[in-house]
Amino acid sequence: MNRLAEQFEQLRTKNEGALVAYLMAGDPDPLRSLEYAMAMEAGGADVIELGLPFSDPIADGPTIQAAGVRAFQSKITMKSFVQIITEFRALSKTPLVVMSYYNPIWKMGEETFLKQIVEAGADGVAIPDLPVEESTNWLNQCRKYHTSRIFFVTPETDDGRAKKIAEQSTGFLYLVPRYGTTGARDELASHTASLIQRVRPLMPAGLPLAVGFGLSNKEQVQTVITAGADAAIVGSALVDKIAQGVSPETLMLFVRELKDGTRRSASAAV
Amino acid sequence: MNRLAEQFEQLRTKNEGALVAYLMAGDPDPLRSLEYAMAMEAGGADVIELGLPFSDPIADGPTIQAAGVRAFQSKITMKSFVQIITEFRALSKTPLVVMSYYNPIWKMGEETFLKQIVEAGADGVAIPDLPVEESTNWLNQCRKYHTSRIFFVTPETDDGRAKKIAEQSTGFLYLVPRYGTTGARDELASHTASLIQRVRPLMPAGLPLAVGFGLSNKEQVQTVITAGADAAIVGSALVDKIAQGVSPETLMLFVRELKDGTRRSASAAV
Amino acid sequence: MATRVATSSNQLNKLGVGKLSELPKDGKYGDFGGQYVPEILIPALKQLEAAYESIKTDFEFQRELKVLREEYGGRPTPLYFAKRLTEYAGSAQIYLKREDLVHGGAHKFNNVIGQALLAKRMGKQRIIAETGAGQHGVATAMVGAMLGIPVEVYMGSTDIERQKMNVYRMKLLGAQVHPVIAGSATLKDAINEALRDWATNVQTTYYLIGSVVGPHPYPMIVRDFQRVIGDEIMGQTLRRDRKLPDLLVACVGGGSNALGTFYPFVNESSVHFLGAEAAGAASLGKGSVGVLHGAKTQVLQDEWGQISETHSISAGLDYAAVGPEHSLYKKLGRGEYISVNDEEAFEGFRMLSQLEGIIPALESAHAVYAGVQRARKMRKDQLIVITLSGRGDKDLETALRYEQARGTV
Amino acid sequence: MATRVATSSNQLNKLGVGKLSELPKDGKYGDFGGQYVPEILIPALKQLEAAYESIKTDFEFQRELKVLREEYGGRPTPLYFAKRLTEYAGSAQIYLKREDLVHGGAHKFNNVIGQALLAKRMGKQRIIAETGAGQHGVATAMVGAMLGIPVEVYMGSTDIERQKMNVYRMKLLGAQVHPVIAGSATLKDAINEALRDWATNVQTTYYLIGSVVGPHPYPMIVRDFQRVIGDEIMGQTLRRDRKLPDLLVACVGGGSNALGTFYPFVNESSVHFLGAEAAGAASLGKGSVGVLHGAKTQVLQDEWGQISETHSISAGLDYAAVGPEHSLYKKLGRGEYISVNDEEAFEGFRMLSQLEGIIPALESAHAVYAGVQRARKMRKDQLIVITLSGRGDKDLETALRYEQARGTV
Ligand SMILES: Cc1ncc(COP(=O)(O)O)c(C=O)c1O
Ligand SMILES: Cc1ncc(COP(=O)(O)O)c(C=O)c1O
Repeated sequence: MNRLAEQFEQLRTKNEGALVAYLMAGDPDPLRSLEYAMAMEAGGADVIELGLPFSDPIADGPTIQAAGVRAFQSKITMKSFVQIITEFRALSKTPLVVMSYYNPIWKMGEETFLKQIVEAGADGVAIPDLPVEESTNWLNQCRKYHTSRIFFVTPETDDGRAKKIAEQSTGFLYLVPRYGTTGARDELASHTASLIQRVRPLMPAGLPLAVGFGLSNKEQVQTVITAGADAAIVGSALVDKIAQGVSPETLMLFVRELKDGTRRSASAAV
Repeated sequence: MNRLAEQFEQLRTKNEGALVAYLMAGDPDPLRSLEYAMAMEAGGADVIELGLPFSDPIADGPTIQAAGVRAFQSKITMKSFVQIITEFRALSKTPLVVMSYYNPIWKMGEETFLKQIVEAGADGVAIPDLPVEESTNWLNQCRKYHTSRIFFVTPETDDGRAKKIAEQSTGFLYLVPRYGTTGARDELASHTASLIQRVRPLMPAGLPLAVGFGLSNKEQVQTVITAGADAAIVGSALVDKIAQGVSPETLMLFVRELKDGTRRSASAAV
Repeated sequence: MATRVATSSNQLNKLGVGKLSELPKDGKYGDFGGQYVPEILIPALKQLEAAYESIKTDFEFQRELKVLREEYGGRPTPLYFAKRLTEYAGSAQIYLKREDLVHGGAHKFNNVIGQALLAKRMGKQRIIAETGAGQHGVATAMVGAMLGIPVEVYMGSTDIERQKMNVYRMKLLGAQVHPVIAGSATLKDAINEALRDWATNVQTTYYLIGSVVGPHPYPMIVRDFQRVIGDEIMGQTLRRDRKLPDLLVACVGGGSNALGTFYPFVNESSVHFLGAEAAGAASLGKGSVGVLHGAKTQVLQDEWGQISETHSISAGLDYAAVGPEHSLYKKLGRGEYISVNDEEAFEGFRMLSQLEGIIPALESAHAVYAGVQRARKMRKDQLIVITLSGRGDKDLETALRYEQARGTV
Repeated sequence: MATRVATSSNQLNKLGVGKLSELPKDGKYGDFGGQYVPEILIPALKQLEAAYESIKTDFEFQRELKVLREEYGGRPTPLYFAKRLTEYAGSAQIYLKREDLVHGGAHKFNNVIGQALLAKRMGKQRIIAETGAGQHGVATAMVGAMLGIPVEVYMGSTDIERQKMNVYRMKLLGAQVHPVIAGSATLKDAINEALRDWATNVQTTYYLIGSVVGPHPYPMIVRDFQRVIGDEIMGQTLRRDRKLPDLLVACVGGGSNALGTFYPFVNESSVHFLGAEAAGAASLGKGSVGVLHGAKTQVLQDEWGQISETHSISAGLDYAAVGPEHSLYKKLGRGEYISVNDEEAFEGFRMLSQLEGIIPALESAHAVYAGVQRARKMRKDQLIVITLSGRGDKDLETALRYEQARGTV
């Protein structure tokens, strides 16, 4: 059992949802992004999602696009990306998932890429522009390297397809409750709960369901967890703070607050 | 017999060619153009050719175009044009020919126009854009007002046509020895003499032949007269002087020099 | 509307002609037309007329013309049913004759290709042309390049300044562009200068006039080369609707696209003609009979016969005279001519862009506006054809400046 | 040259397809193509594919398309024998396929009209598009106006600055233009942004892609709508010369005009294909296999798979990837692809202007240059067709600046 599965298992026993915290590797530079990742972990993030910057991030909104630009300005390379993971893993046992567009992976070779990041300490990979249909080889590699392969389900995905996607997924299933790209929003799509209810029965038993895209505060995290998700993913809201240049400590406090939203017992008290 | 015919008759007895001197009415203003006309007469011009400015002088080169622009700037009107003729006639018996594009004449009415200028003292009219084919009514008016109707013949005009044109002409026939528009040139088209020889036999006996377009100095005047023309017409070279703002006296001296070129006896001495 | 075609045969008989379609007679359209040019050009005009008569029945010439029109020029141009424009006008059916799709972007090509082939046939070594907005100059430069005949274009220096891109187009096509600084330094002056050049080089040079203006035989030649517009419309409407159009609409600068549209229908008294002039250059609407550039015709002039300066947002309509045949149509009531001002033309420009996705030349926009206004007064079963003489790409800068000045963009 | 078409049936069999013409299979062209897009768009792509399959055999749809292509778009476009260009090149006979005469000034229309009708059929209320130079945006805005469907266009802010007139054209046609400031603020980024918009509004919105790029079924749809170019060429050359061309030449940006030209001939092994890429954006010549904008194809990228910024004098070729079907043609040797640099393209631009009186789009000028070079190596009895994808009016300012910088004007 890998770190991701262990983590979800533990949280389940604690009756807590997971907080998945996203940040862009190299934003604002490799060293500081590592510091921010550690701050997230210290703040209580249950999973770190580490973005690999890409020149053409079609699934991302302006916030994460801008983080990618900052990362490129810091001259991040594949080598320093892997190094961030290595350093993180040396300091922490918290599961780490890589979020990358497909082209850098393809370019390096799926296996080479996977081998490097897994050896560095990554536990899973989510590829926003690689649907299951294009993933035959990728799935094999993930199996070979015992890495979680995280796919996406959206409101547009019909039941048959959602089932198929869920069956290919390990680690967790990434449920995008709304249309569009990443980015913090104030309202949470009202249909999130019913979407969770629709998708849950299609999933293999034991596969955690994470909801992401657009969560920006504790209340939203709480809503999502209350609605039945196993995890809430927060990205742009955290990247926003990093863009503002907050200290790792400030970021840590914010993560801590978000994490509060994942406690089911606590949520009942609100 | 009108003034033009008389003048050519007298010159013939003196074995002289005629000098026809052109200027634009109203250049640089009505009063001064009258002074210049008088200076030309005093300098020995045998015929004054007075241009009526026109907005679109297609047969004229830059020099005379510019004279027209100056005349318009002096706000010349049809009334002041007629007045210049009246004043000139009050002071001189030298024949005066009007040079005008057709549209101002048409606009006013051929008869009205002719009546006014004839009453003011003009002796003939040359219209560069009115070929004989379009002249039926015009010819009748000219007959009615005993005014010379001056037509043009060019190197392109074949014998048949030249004959027809000459037959319609009175006062003199205007021979254009070269292609193009008015304007002073240094060389004189070499074929001028042969052109004169070709055209002369086609003309009714007694109709004077005037050569114009491009004559700019005494030598050219002389060449033309020697070649058998009855008159040399100088336009742009005189307008050039006026454009330079020379005094009437200076213009007079220049005309005098040109006039020298018309004396057949003198020409032999050169 | 039916009262508009009031050309009684009496009136025509008085003119001594049986049918309007048989004009010109002796170079004249009734009282209009003629050859008011310096004597030096008269023989050249006669030579041109003779050459033109000879190619009219020359199989080889006509075939070459047809092939080039089709394969180089893109003819026939479509007749397009403007559904949304028709709905917007709300009554008669509006069709557009798509001269905007012709090579070079305007009907000008139809004439230029014909005359340039004629020039070649006559053995001329050089073609000169005048241009206002540059459209005729560009068309001439294009065809000159294609046939390998050197082209020189006279253009007022004011227009050169206003139409930089067309100047560059001509140069790119290998033509020489001569700036004309005389007068108002616009089209009228460019024509003057071209006439002067022609007078100087008449033996070697073909003067390629761009509209149904100038001395005979030009108005006839240009009309005959442009009648392909109307001929095609006739075939297209008959094939499509089994009837002739009720109304033909075209803009009138010199009048070539309008005459090309109207002329084939001139004996069809059920077909009404509507010409749209620019209000600031409405020779037919506000002019009087005069002589300009070799022809007697309606001219904008002052009381002394000096030619007026004109203004129009569309350079191609910015001309103080009009083809003599239009003067006759107007006099006889065979054609109706109305003025469209800059603002209305711009409305036509926007209307067609937004309703049909076709940006018309500002010239053509005058016809669009006039056609839509008229459509409203007609019946739903009636058929209008508006000739779209050209496309608007050349006018974008002008239009943008116009909108900026009005604060609408 | 005959050795160029080395597509052995062995190679094809290995790909598991009988004939190239039957691709795509499962959304793939051999190894290329596919649907590398966010999950949210997958259902929309499937819906699009289904809708597209249904209109392929829908009589009414196909008739409407044909009528609009002809009467609105000006099809068929001529095949023009370029006599002087042929003489200049001195060997094989050069014909030009005149897509420059299509409404809007480029082949882009062929595709846009088809997809816009499809969008209407699918009941979409809104069309979005990306544009680089503005040509595809303008074509989309035109057709949107004509059909009465609102159009919004994404365009890099750098391109907006460079192509002011096309921006104004789009606005005039009633389209909204959204500036994209991300990345290099050019075409690639505009596509990114359009994809994001589509992901957000996928239920109501049709994303109208402008070339044979993007996820399946776009490369197929665009190819099918553009194949009218090659279909017409086939009919025209057969009718005229009773034989097929020996060589087809087209420029390759995304590759739609080239594929539209080539595809109908793909099973005719005697017909050679030559694609001309911009040297500064030669995805086929200098790229490697990658994934961009939803498809696996040849991409210009760095060693880490980051997409490169490209440069070309012609905005329409200034794109880091190419249609997947071209990647396959190149891999199999079915098509030959060469690089033409800015200077050479400009030579093609001038050449065609001065010899034929046709100012080509700078994109098309790449094909002209490549075609003339190749013609020299061929026999006099051989036949080349160069597809002139568009006219050069849109490029005059660029060309003028280029000449000014080099001091040639
Ligand atoms: C597009 C267009 N339409 C109309 C005209 C006016 O000319 P005509 O009245 O001779 O058709 C021009 C002249 O340049 C033009 O370019
Ligand atoms: C005239 C023209 N040609 C070619 C292209 C390149 O596109 P494609 O390769 O898809 O034909 C463009 C793109 O804008 C264009 O405008």
